[in-house]
Amino acid sequence: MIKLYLAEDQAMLQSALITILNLEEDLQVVGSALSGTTALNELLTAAVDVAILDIELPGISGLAIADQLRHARPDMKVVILTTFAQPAYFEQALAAKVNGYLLKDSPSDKLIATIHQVLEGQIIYEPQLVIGM
Amino acid sequence: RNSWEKGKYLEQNNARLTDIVKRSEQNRIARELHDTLGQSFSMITVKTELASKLLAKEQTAATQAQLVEIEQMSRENLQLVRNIVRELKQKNIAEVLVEQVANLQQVGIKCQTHTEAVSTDWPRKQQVLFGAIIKEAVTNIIRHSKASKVDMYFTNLEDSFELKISDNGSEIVDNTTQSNGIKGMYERVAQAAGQLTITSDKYVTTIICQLPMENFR
Amino acid sequence: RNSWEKGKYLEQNNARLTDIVKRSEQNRIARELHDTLGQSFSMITVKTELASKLLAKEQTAATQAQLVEIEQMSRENLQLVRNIVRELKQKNIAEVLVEQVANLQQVGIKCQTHTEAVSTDWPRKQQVLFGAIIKEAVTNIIRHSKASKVDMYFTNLEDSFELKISDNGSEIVDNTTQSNGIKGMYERVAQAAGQLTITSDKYVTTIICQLPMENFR
Ligand SMILES: Nc1ncnc2c1ncn2[C@@H]1O[C@H](COP(=O)(O)OP(=O)(O)OP(=O)(O)O)[C@@H](O)[C@H]1O
Ligand SMILES: Nc1ncnc2c1ncn2[C@@H]1O[C@H](COP(=O)(O)OP(=O)(O)OP(=O)(O)O)[C@@H](O)[C@H]1O
Ligand SMILES: [K+]
Ligand SMILES: [Mg+2]
Ligand SMILES: [Mg+2]
Ligand SMILES: [Mg+2]
Repeated sequence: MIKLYLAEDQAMLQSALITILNLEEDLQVVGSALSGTTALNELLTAAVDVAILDIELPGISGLAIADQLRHARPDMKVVILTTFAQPAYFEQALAAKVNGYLLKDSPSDKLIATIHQVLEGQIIYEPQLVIGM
Repeated sequence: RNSWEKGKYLEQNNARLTDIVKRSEQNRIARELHDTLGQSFSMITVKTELASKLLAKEQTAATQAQLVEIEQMSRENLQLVRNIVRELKQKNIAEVLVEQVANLQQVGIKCQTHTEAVSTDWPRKQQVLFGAIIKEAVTNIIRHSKASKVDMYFTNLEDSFELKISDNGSEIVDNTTQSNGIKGMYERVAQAAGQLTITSDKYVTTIICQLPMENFR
Repeated sequence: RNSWEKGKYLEQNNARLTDIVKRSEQNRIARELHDTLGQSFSMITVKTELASKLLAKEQTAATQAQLVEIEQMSRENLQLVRNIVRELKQKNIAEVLVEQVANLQQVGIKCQTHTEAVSTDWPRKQQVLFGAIIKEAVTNIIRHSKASKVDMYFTNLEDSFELKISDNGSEIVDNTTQSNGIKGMYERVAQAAGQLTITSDKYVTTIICQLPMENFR
């Protein structure tokens, strides 16, 4: 069973994503947070394979969390979800060496595939987000 | 760098800043679209996918629950689009003047504006309110004043903007009528922490409106 | 009406029109939001309702079909919001100059603009392209030119707008390199039906770009 953690501050989106992911037989969301601060606190010690993080979160941004996890939890994979392509975000995502970088409205099968791929060591960046603008 | 160059440099920089301030409105719209509509379309997309998956697993009640939420969200967003559109469509002073000066001309009333250009740099919020006041004042002048000429003055005061509208009509403003036009003006100006004064005799009627400057966000 | 009055009247009207033209962009966005996003939210609302009803009647396949369409519509609309936001965020000449003049200053290159103010009335599309050219030209000047001074000239021609950028660097533009900066400039200017000319010797390098005026829609 792959253990997932989800940080997303829109409660409705969070619960929809959790349900979608839990419908998969090999995936289980073992924790979630509505704020960046809580997410970072829990992720520092949680038994989680892949952390799925929104960028704009209250407290601390998903990208800043990713940057800290890279040192504190090198074993954990990080997938960033975002609504909009922003060059500054893209650069930060690169700098934080996140494993995946996807649009929130990517088909959920894409998110599910990405979870598996990052666990195999692949780096998955949504092409639309790479262009920059 | 000599002083001429420095002066020139500052001047160029100021002009640029003014131009950028004018665009801050556009950035505000971008941010709002981004924060509201962008978010909700992501949400609707994900929730619809979820509904599909739940349906495929024959979880009918859960599917129904998602559909109800999607519908409600979509309805709220339509309202949001309407609000944004309405805001975008509010007229600034120049736009109101084009309309209202034409209306005055049609009934043979001359209109002269004085230092109208200073008003183009006034913030959007103030321009929208001044525009509404011009519209109501001109409507009143056409309907009630018997004037042949209107003058409008635009002035930057210490920490407020001033609009003065004078007509040379022989009719006198009747403050006792319970009509909505002037009452509405007073209310909106008060809401914006501004001041409205109307003076009227059988030679001239003058409306003076001052609205406080505000810092841009 | 005497001629002074007429002259004054025309002048006021022109100033107003300029101001309105600046806002035409905003109206275009309002129209687009209303016509496209407004429509599709209505549609999503109706289709979601329909899906609910179909589901209540246990027409699973038909429900599924509605859901697929709603999802697709929502995704397309998000793309639209993205495009509008991107467009709103494109920088005009004044904004690019603030950045690029600062970049030049940091490496000790003086920059002087000439009649920059005329460019503030240029239409948005042209400003965005001129802005991109200024950005690439300044980047090149900093990286390659060995210049100590840059001059930029903004001119209204008969039926086009002109930007001229001169640097006093001793390096010469190498047209044989297959780099993307200058190639990209030529391509984008050609797409806009404009003209780009680069002349370079060991005293001065000059880029002249002319873009046609266009009627506003
Ligand atoms: N410029 C003016 N010159 C002379 N009288 C005026 C002028 N403006 C307003 N009035 C008088 O003041 C009254 C109140 O104006 P107000 O705008 O409040 O109401 P209204 O124009 O009659 O109706 P509405 O509610 O449609 O605006 C008018 O009925 C008219 O008698
Ligand atoms: N202002 C300048 N003065 C002198 N040489 C220049 C100037 N601008 C460009 N060049 C020369 O022209 C070449 C082509 O410029 P171009 O912008 O196309 O490519 P680049 O700057 O090398 O790379 P990039 O694709 O990142 O822009 C440069 O490599 C440089 O040799
Ligand atoms: K040169
Ligand atoms: Mg968020
Ligand atoms: Mg009235
Ligand atoms: Mg270059």
